[in-house]
This record gives sequence, C-alpha cells and structure tokens, in this order.
Amino acid sequence: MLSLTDVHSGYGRASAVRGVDLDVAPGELVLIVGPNGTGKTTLLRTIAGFLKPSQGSIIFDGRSIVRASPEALARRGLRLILAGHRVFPELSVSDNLALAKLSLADRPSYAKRVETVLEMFPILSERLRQPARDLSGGQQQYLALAQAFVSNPRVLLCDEPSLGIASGLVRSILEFLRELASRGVAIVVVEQAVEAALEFADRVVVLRQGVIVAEGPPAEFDRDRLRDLFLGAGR
Amino acid sequence: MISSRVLRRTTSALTALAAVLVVAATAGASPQKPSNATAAQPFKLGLLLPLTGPLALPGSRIRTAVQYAVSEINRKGGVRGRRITLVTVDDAADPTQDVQGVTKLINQDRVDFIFGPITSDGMLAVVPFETRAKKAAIGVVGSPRLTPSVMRYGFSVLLNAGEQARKMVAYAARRRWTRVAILHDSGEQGKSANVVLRQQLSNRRMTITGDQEYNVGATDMTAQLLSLKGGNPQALLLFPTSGTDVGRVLLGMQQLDMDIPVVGGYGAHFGADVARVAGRPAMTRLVATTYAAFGKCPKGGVPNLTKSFVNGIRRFNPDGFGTLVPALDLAAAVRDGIWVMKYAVEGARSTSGDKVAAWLERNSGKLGRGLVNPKVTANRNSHFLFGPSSMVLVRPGSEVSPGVYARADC
Amino acid sequence: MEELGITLVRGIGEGSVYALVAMSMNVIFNASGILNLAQGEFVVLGGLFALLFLPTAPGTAVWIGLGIAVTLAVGAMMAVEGYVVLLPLRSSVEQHSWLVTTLAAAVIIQSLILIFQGPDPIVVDNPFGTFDFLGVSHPILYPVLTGLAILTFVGLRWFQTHTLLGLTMNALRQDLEAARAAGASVRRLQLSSFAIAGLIVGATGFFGAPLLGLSQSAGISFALNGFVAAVIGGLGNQLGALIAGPAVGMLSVLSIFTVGGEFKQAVAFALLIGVLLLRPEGVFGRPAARRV
Amino acid sequence: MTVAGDAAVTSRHASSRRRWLRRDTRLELLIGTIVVGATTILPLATGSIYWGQVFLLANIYLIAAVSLNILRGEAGQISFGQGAIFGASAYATAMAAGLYGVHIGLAMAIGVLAALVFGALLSLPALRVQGYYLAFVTVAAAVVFPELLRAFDEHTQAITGISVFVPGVGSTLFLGMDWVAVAILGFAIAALAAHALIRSSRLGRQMRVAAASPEAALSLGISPGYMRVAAFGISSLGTGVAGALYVPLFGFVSPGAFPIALSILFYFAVVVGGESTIVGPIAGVYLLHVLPNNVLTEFVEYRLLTYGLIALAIMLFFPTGLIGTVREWLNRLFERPVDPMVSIAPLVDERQLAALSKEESAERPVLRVRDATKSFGGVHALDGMSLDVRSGEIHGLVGPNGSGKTTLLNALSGFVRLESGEVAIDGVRATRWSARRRARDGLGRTFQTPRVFEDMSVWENVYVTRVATGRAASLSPAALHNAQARWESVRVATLSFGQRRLLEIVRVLRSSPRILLLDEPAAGLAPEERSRLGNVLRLLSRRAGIGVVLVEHDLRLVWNVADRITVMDEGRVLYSGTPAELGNEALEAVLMLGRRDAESD
Repeated sequence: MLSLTDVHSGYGRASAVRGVDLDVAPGELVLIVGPNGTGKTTLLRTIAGFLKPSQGSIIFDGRSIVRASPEALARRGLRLILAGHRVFPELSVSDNLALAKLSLADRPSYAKRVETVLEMFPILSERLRQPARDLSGGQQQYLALAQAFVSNPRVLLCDEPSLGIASGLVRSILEFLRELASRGVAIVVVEQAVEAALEFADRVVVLRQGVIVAEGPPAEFDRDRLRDLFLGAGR
Repeated sequence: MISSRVLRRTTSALTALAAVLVVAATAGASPQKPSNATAAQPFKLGLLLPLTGPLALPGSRIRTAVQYAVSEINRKGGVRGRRITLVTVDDAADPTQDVQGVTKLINQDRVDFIFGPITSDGMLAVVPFETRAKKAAIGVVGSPRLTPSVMRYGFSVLLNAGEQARKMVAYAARRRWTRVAILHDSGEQGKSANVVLRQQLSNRRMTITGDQEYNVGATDMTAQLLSLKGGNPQALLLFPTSGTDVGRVLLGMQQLDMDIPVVGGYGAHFGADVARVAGRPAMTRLVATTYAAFGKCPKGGVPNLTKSFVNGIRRFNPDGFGTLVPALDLAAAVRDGIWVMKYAVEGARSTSGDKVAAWLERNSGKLGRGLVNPKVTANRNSHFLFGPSSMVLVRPGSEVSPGVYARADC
Repeated sequence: MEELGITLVRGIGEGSVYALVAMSMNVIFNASGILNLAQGEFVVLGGLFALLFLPTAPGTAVWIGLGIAVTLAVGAMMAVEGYVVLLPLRSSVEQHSWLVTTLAAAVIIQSLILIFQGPDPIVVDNPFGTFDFLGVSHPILYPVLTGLAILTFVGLRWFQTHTLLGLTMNALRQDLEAARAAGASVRRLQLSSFAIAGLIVGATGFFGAPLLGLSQSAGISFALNGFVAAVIGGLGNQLGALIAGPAVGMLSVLSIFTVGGEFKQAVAFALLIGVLLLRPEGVFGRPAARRV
Repeated sequence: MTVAGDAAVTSRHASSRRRWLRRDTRLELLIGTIVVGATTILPLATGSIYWGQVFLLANIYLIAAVSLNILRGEAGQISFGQGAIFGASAYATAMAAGLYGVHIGLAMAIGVLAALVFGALLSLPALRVQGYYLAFVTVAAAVVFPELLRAFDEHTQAITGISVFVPGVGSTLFLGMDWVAVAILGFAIAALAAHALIRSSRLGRQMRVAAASPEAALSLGISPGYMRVAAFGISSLGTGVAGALYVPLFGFVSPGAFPIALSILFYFAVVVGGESTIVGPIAGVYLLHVLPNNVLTEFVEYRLLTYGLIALAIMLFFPTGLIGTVREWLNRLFERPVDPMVSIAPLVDERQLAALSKEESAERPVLRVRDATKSFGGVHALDGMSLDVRSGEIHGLVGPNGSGKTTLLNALSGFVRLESGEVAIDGVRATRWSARRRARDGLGRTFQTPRVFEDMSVWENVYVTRVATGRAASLSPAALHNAQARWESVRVATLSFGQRRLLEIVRVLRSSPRILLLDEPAAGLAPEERSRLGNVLRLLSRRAGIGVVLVEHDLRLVWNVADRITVMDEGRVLYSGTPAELGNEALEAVLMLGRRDAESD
C-alpha cells in the first residue's frame, strides 16, 4: 500500500530524516516511536506531501507520490492527522465532519459513515451544532479522527494523537485507530505514550536521529530495550 | 560571506551603472537651445489640466474646447503666422503637479503661453513661477483672491465666484426674500463662494437660516436639506461644482416636499447634467448664473456667434459633443480665452507676460469681434476676462437650444 | 420625525452598501487573509456596465437579466484580479504584498475606466419610484439595497452551510494546513472567493447605480467605508458586517444633523479609530487567542 | 577553536571596535549618495530648471520615503498616513511663515514640530493594533486630514492655499544651487545616512528584534512598545523635515497637495523599491513618481495606468521589492555557508571566571517557584509546580512533551501570568514583574526555536542589547572582540539550526545573566557540540555562579551535566533529585509516559 525507500527529508539544509525504508500493508498499524526531535513528525509530513524528500522514493498505490500535493494525496486516500487536535474552531462539529467530503470519493456513503463514527464517539453527536472551539482538547481530537474516518482513507498517518489531551482519553483514541485498521486501513502512528500504544500496534519502528534503529512486533520491545534504544547504545 | 574582492568589484560595477544612468538622465534633461522666434516655428501653447482624478470631467471638457479653438486659429493663419501646437500636462488637480507641470512647460517645452490650471489653489501655486519667467497664462479659476497683484500675468475665463455670489444675492434681494439658506459643496469653489455669500447676505441684512455642506459626488443630500428646511427659508442659495450633484439636491427637495426656489451658482446651470438625475420637471424653480451669451430673453434671440460656435464644435468633435453639451458656455469661454490670447500676443507683438498683460489691461474693451462672449472686461483691477456684464441668471430647466437657456432676469 | 425617517431609510440604505462591500471583503478575507482594496473599483464597474448596456426604459425582465449577466461578468473580472494578487504569495515570504497589488489593481482599473469610458459621472436611471415614510418620500431603491444586503447575507449563509465549496472556503483561514490535509485545494478556493466577492459588489454596483454617485474616482471611498463596516463588525464576521454597515450609515446621517455635512467622513473614521482602540476584534468579533 | 588561544592573551583590548556602518549599508549608502547627488547637481549645474526641480521634489519625497522605510523596514510598522504627516509639517510651516510672518527657518522648525505631534497621535493606535488594522487607521487619518484643514478654513486658509515668500530662492550659491536646493540635497543624503546609521546601530537592531519577535525583545529587556514609538518618532521627524522643505521649494501650500495618493506613493516607493534597503526608496521614487510623472509626460492619459502597472509588475517579478530582490540574488550568488561559526567555549575566559567564583561561592537560591498553577482551556498546564534553583547549579527539567516544561519557562521569564503561586528571583518576590523587568534583573532565556534574526550578521545578533552594568561578565570581552571581524561578515541566514542555537546562547551570556533558562539547547547540535556545550554550562554555573535551568530532551546530556533533575508530568513534579538518586523509573517515565496537558508551545 505504502512503500518508502531511502527517504531523506528535512527543513533547510539539515536532514531530519536520513534514509528511512518502510512498508505498510492494508490493515496494518505501524507505531513509530523515538526520542523527541528525531524526525518522526518530519517523516509523516514528508509522506503526506507537506515536505518534498530531498532523496528517496515514496510509492503509494503503485505510483510515486514524491511530487504530489497534500490535498491531492488526501483526495487519493492518504490522509495526515496533524498533531495538536487541530480542527476548524469556528465551524460547528457537523461542519467539521462535512469537510470530509473533500476527500470522500463515495459521496453517497457520507451519511452512513457519519452515523457510524458518531456511534463510536457519542459525545460528538451530542454537540453537533456547537462550534468546535467549545470542545475540550480530547473531544477535538475525537473530531479530527472522526473527520478522517468519514473521508474513508486507505492510508492514515496520525501524528501524536494523544498530544495535549487528558491521559484518560488516550486509550480510546488508540482503540479507535485499531478499529480502523481492522477495517483495512493502513495506519502509521507517531506516539510518545509508548507503553500505552504498544499493545495496539502490529509493528513497532524505533527512529533515532532520523534513522530506523529497530523494527519488529511489539512483543520484542520491553522497557529496558526501549530505554536503551532511545538513549542510544552504551548507556 | 562576501569577499572584499567581490565587494569591490560590485561596488565599481554599480558605481559605473549609476554614472551611466545619471549621464543618460541629464542628457535627456539638458535644456534645449534657446530659440529666436521666427514665423516658421510653431506657437507652443502649454495646457495644464486635470485629466485624471475627481476633476477629470471638467478637465477633459476644457481640453476639447481648447483643441477646437486651436483648430480655428490655425485655419486662420495661427498666431502671428505661427501655427499653434499643444503641449499637455496632466496635473490631477494637485498643486504640486501644477508647479512641476508649469516648470516643465516653461523651461523644458519653452511654451509661448499657458492655459490652465483649473483650480484656484493650483493657479496660486504656479503664479510665482509664471511671473518669474514672464509667461502669460489664462486659467479656468474663480477665486476672488486672484487679483492682478497676485497673478500679474495671469487671467481667467471663469466667472468670478465672488461676482457670482453678488449676483445671486442681488437676485434674492430683488425678489424681496429676507430669509435664505446656503448649501454648498466641499469643493474649493463651493467653500469660497460660501464665504462671499455670507458677507453679501449680511451686507444686505438678510437672515441666513442655515448653512450646510455636502461632499462633491455625494448621492443623498436629504439630511442636509432637512436640517436647512427646519430654518424655514424662503429660498435656497446653492453653490455646487457638478450638475449631477444639483440634480440630487433637487431630487432630495422634491422628496422632502421642500418647494422653495433655488438660486444656484455656475455649477447649477449644467442643465443636461441636472436633468439626467432629477428630470426637467424638478427644475422649474431653479435659477443659475451663466455666461450672457447662453441666456435668451423672451423677446431677444440667440446670438449668431453662439449658434455658430455650438455648430462648429459639434462638427469638430461629434463624439465628444454629448459630454460637452451641459458645459457649452464654459467651452465657449475657453474658446474665447484662446482667441483673446491670440489677439493679445499679436497686439503686444510679443509673448512676454508683462507686455501681454499690459496690452490686455488696456485694450480688452476693443476685443469683442468674433468672440462668443463679446464683453471682455479685464483691466488693471481684475484679471477675470468676463466680468459681471457677461453674467446672467438663467433657468436651466428651460433649454432654448443646445446649451442656451431662458433668462430669469430680463 | 422626518429626521428619523431619513436616518432609518437612507442611513440604513446607504449603510447597506457599506455592508455589502464589507461582506464581500470578508469572503476574501476568510479564505485568504487578504483585504481587497480594489473592491470599490468593482462596484464602479458594476454601475458602469449598467450605464453602458441598460436601455433607456428597461423592463423588469431585461433589468434583472442584465443585472445577472453583469454580476457574473464582474465576478469573473475579480477572479482575474485575485489570480494576479495571489501570484506573488506563492513564492514570497512577504505576506503584505497584497497591500500593494490590490491598490495597484485599483489604480489600474480606475485609469482603464478613464481611458475607455472617459470622466463622465456614471448616472443611471432609477427604474423605481418613491414611497412615503414618516413624512418624507424616499426612493424605493434604498430598501431594495437593504434587501440586497440581507439577501446576500442569507445567500452567503446558505452557501457556507449547505455547500462544500462555501464551507471549505470559510474554513481556510482558520487552519490552512489542516484544510490542505483534509484535501482542500487552497489556491482554487481562494480564487473562487474573489469571484464570489466580485458577484456581490458587481450586483451592488449594477442595482445600486442610480443611487450610488459612481464615477471613475469614487472607488476608494467604497473600499474605505466597507472596511470601516467590516472592522466594526469584526473582520470575517458576516453578521457583524450586516449590522455594522447600516449602523455606520445611520451615524453618518445623524452627524449631518448634528455637526454638519463637512464632518460626515471624519465621524465615520473617528468611529473606526475608536473601535480599533477599544476593541480591535470588532464589536461583534471574538477576541483572538493570545499567542505566547 | 582558533579564537580561544589568543583571546586570553589579548584580554586587555576590552572594548569592541565601533563600526558606524554595516558592511552592506556602506555600499548602498555610497551608491545612494552618488545617485542622489548626481541627479540633483547635474541638472542644476547645467541649468536645466525643470529637471532640477523634478529631482529636488523627488528628493523631498525620498526623505519622506526613507523615513517611512525606517518605520516599515526596521520597526515593521505599516503606515499609510505619512502623506498627512508630510502635509501637517508643510501646512504648519506655510501658516507660520505665510499667515503670521514668522521667519522661514523658524517656521520650518514649527512645521517639523507639528509633524512630530501629528506623528505621535498617529502612533497611538500602533500601541494597540498592528498590521493591516494599523494600515487602515492611518489611511483614515490621511483621508480626513485635508478635509479637516478645509473645514477650518477661517484659520487655515485651506480653500485657496497659502503663498509664502521665501527669501533667497533663486539666488545661486554654487553649481546653480540656491539655499533650498542645498538644504534638500543635504537632507536627502542625511536621510539615507541616518537610515544606514540606524540600521547599523543598536537601536536599529532592537527595532528589528521587536518587529520580528516581541517575545524575544522582552526577553532581552527591550520594550516593543517603546521601539514602535521611537520608530514613529524618527519617521515623523524625517517626514516633517521633508514637508517643511516642500514650502521653500514651491512657495505655496494647499491641502490639495497632500491627497491620500501621496501617502500611498510613499508606501509604494518603500515596498516597490525594497523595504529596509538603503537605496530602495530611491528606486521606488524614481520608478513610481519621476518615471510616470516627469519622464513619460507625453502619455498624459496613461499616467495613472503606468503608475499602477509599474507597481504591480514589480511586486509580481520582484516580490521583495526591486533592490530587496536584487540583494537576495547577490546573497545567493556570493554567500556560502560557513560552519561552524559560533562556538561558546572559546568565548569563556576561565581565569576571569575563576576570579569570580570566590565572590559567588555561597550557594543560595536564585530562583524559586512555589505552587504555580496555570491552565489553558480548562486543562492544567501547571498544577501546583514548585522548583528551586541555586546559584552555581544546573537544574535539569525533563518530562514528556506537553508536561508543562515550556509553560513553566514562560511563567519564570514572565510571558505567562500564573493563576496562583509565587516566583522569587534572588529572594525578591517577582511574581508580578514584567518579562522585561525580569530580563533586566539578570534572567536570561533561550527559546525552543531560536529567536535569531536572519537578516542581521552574527555579530549584530549578539550585540543587540547593551550589557547590563553591575554584573560580572560571563564571556571574555577580549574573545568577543576577536570574534567580531569574523562574525560581522556572516549573515545568520546562512547558519545551521544548531549554530543558531549556540548563537542565541552566546547572546544571552553576553548580558551576563544570573539565571539562565535554556529551552532544548542541544537540539540540532552534533554529538561533539553537545558535550562541549555541557562542559561550558558546567563551567559557567560552577565558576560564575549562574543558576541554569536546562530543559532538554537529550537525557544523556541532562544526566551528565545536571546537579539536580526534576521530572515533570501533567504540570507537577513527578520525581526530583540528583542524577544518582533518580533511578531508571524516572528515566522511563520521561521516555515512555507520553501523557500530557494542553500547552501552547
């Protein structure tokens, strides 16, 4: 579904991502972890088209997408959920959801998908008419996820979904992503709440200073190994 | 890091470039050789008018009239045998650009005579430069402040706003009105007329029931009118610049049921402009000042020269005639102004401002032949070519023939 | 009583024009953060087309039909302006280039009107009559313009709530990046916002022409008064613009009654400065969150 | 580094060499002076009255445009009201000289004074509103100004205008120039020079810092509001001089000469020429005023069109203005990245620091926070946070993203007002102090994204502020002095991210802080640079007694250099102690907890 080969990318002259290879299959949930500032967000933004890789190839659906714009990719079914529960604050919850139509190919299914997602996040259906700015951080993140769900993506990139929201809600967000994966969506999640996220992942990728330093099923990663990987060998 | 070698090279390159630019600029700027006037050389007439901005309309009307007069004179052999050529500068009604324009006309184009500008502040601004260069000029300006001591070599074809105000107030006195209201626009003429109107009215012990102002180009004067209506005046003295504004004033009076006579200044006589907005029926009680040649008494006729001028300029510029119609009298005054220039330059045998001015001050009374406005009254006390004797009050609502209106003061 | 009638009908009517310009400015602002200073010139264009193409005694069908055609034409022309204005924003870090480009566009349009049409004032026949209200008769066109403002507001409201295009356009400025991530083609939407703003001012110019006192040099005052209304209503807030425009109009009329016509413009600007100093987000605006 | 060795040797040459003009402004000022001088003198000397006058007026406009450029390019303010300030000065001059018979020199002084008053009025909104709001407020002022003059005609004689007789006009002093021409030329060149000087001065740097980042300005002890007012004052002064010079040149003034179009022309001239460039306004005035009005006079009807098209075309093809874009091209052509430019260790004079350590030996708390709370949108970013930092101590502050670290730094440096709790600096209650006051009191900080200023040289970035007196220097003046030559020639735009970080730290250290708050100083640094940074921090804290708060994601660095570490989560202290006391549990909490609160960073 999504295949990265030797991707280099970054802002300005310095590369934050330095030669990443990654393949994601439909229905797979890949968790990317690593210390801060190692290029996780840069990697997601590069895949989503906000940054052009300086080197390497990204194949989505059999076609190279290194030159595609984010909006074109979204309409082709590759969506990025930005970090920090970003919704459109002045729009109502239902209008926020309606923006999913921008990248929803199968327009008639819209109502059905909204209905489905509101069952998953009942709190949103109670507040459909309210402007999104009145929601709490967690609810805003629900809304961002729900909107992405309605647009029926085939690849979903999710940047730190738990950032800035109350800790009790983290699980429900990860459960939702798991559910999405079970419906056949290829998911890449960057997450700092490593321990909470591990159990939901099919595969874990550890990124350190722009390079993948370890990769494998969650079971292979216990606390000690992760700590060593994060701090770099030798501590 | 820019190395100092590169820096030096760039410096010298840019310095050289700057030098080239400067040389080019001054080459273009170097003054033309002074010319000794010979018959073969054209008579250069500088034209300083607003062709852009809010006063572009009168500016372009005046330009057409000048072009017409120039074509007439050239057909008849030009000025002292020299064909007239026009050099036009757009001043956008900005005195700064007037000064720049007049400097260019005098020093760069070496014109023999200047026509313009059409605003009093512009005229005041250019006068010192013309005086210093001994250039004679005719403007289209109406401020009473423009006395011969201010514009020594400058004249104007416009009716003096002060004289107009005097005429308007005299008319009101003859109608035995004692209570009048003043409405004027924000333009320079409107404001200065307001001052004179107030003086004149207090001289004659008339009561000013109210005094309001509207912006040139305003669309709804009912608020001003209503506040004036509260003073219960017998008549409204109106000093506008544009005919469309007058139309809107009349419309507003109609809507307010304000059925009192209106005595307007020169801008109120642009009958066609007024009618386009308010319609003829609204204009029955409107009286306005204009040039005598364009007023017809019930018993009198329309002067032949007026008719032939109207026909002539229509033939000269059929496309622009529609724009010109409301201001045919102004066009005639402008056209006369150019002819006065020809006579004065020929009479003085010189284009020098002092000689032309002196000649005109002495001989203007003899100039009538061939002019639409035959009474040229410029003298040592007034440089307005057309004085009170050239001014009449007409009813702009009753147009007798194109540009000619029935007189209200026969 | 008569004062009240004039203040209500004409103040609100004239203010409705400010509101219409303000709402059209808001459409572009919400999509791009640009305040189009050439907006007034397009009002003049709308009126100019009315002058050029309206027959002397148009039937209602001709009037409305031509009105729609002119509205569409002005919309297309503003889209062209938008294209030019948006061009430098693609590459440059200078986000204020639009201050210059929109003003330059205004100058260019003004001079083109002057060159091709001449300086004559744009006087268009008023197809409507008058009606009596509180002792004064008023042109029916004033309430028609007020109606046009309300209709525009309702139309924009519907457009923003019932069409995806309108919804997205209105959301762009709130989070450009999130909009792109959701699949919004930013440049195309911003162009559309110029076109829609053009429709509004085109209709305003065409239908309001008999009352508006249009001329080639009148554009800037429409843009300025429209901006006054937009700021007082809170930039981007359409309901605020709809209310603030007539409020400014009424205040202008009141100022003629109280301090005299020569201070009309000064009063409107004094109001603007007062609002900006006391409440920069506008009377109906929401205070922007402070960035730390 | 190379500087290190000789730094210690030449430590006697304490003060840095004074450079009056920046390198790039020197070249531009030279070109500008040549162009202005030549275009003014040549036509006058050759007797071309018209072109002489054209360029004299162009110079007057140039003075106004340069003044606006100082406001726009250096202080980042938009003003469409310069035409009105210009008019206020010209009109006041004409009223004084023309109506009240005041001597022209005194009248011009009155005019400049009027411009200052008017400019002060115009600058008041700038304290409240910015950007296009300010633009429209100033537009409103410019539109209303001539109308008000006319409304009070009985005092201003505005309807017909005021003629002024100016003695000495037309009597040549030399090269065909009368005193007016000499004055105009002199002031035009003086305006260019003044801009170059301001651009090269500390005041100019502070203006640019305040414009680019008001927070950074505050953290350096600069008041952005004061900078704005100062910029408005300087530009009003220049514009006032221009307006006053208009009167003797033309001998006549009326409000019609100051339409809104004049204000727009000034703004266009600055932006089209290239804001913050010295010669930009010259290009702008020549292209937008002289070209359509004076060169292409034959095309009367097309004057406005030409003007609009030139402005539009330049914005399309030269997005940062004519000269601005050319300058960028030159930079791209000639500049090469120079790494590493900035290094802290060589700047630290160990012997000097050692001398200090005797006085600062006693470990006392320099910074103390008690029970700080702060919430954003209902979520607690700080929830009863307490912290003590002692002099000579490095205090590591770690925690997952969004745990409240940056909010705490903002609260300590005065950018965030606490809902409850206390902050004390050196034992003095500072909870209500402004960020600027804290900065002046010796609290220095860096930002997560370094607030350095791309368009300035490295040296200028360091020398933005005056060094506080009364506190011993952290950096060796001699070493700084030695680095000056190298630093002056490099623009920050060419530095890497890591280098910018170090630069920001050098800048803070130059102000000799007592407390240093570092927000992720190691991000973007290479491993060797990190360890060097660690050593320098140790040295500074131990020897100079600076209390350092180190927020850092590189835990190895923190554990290596910090004396004490506090682990934060959800706005509270989770663990606190020396590195030895904190076990793996604390480490893992930071690495893998990943819970967080809303925070605005």
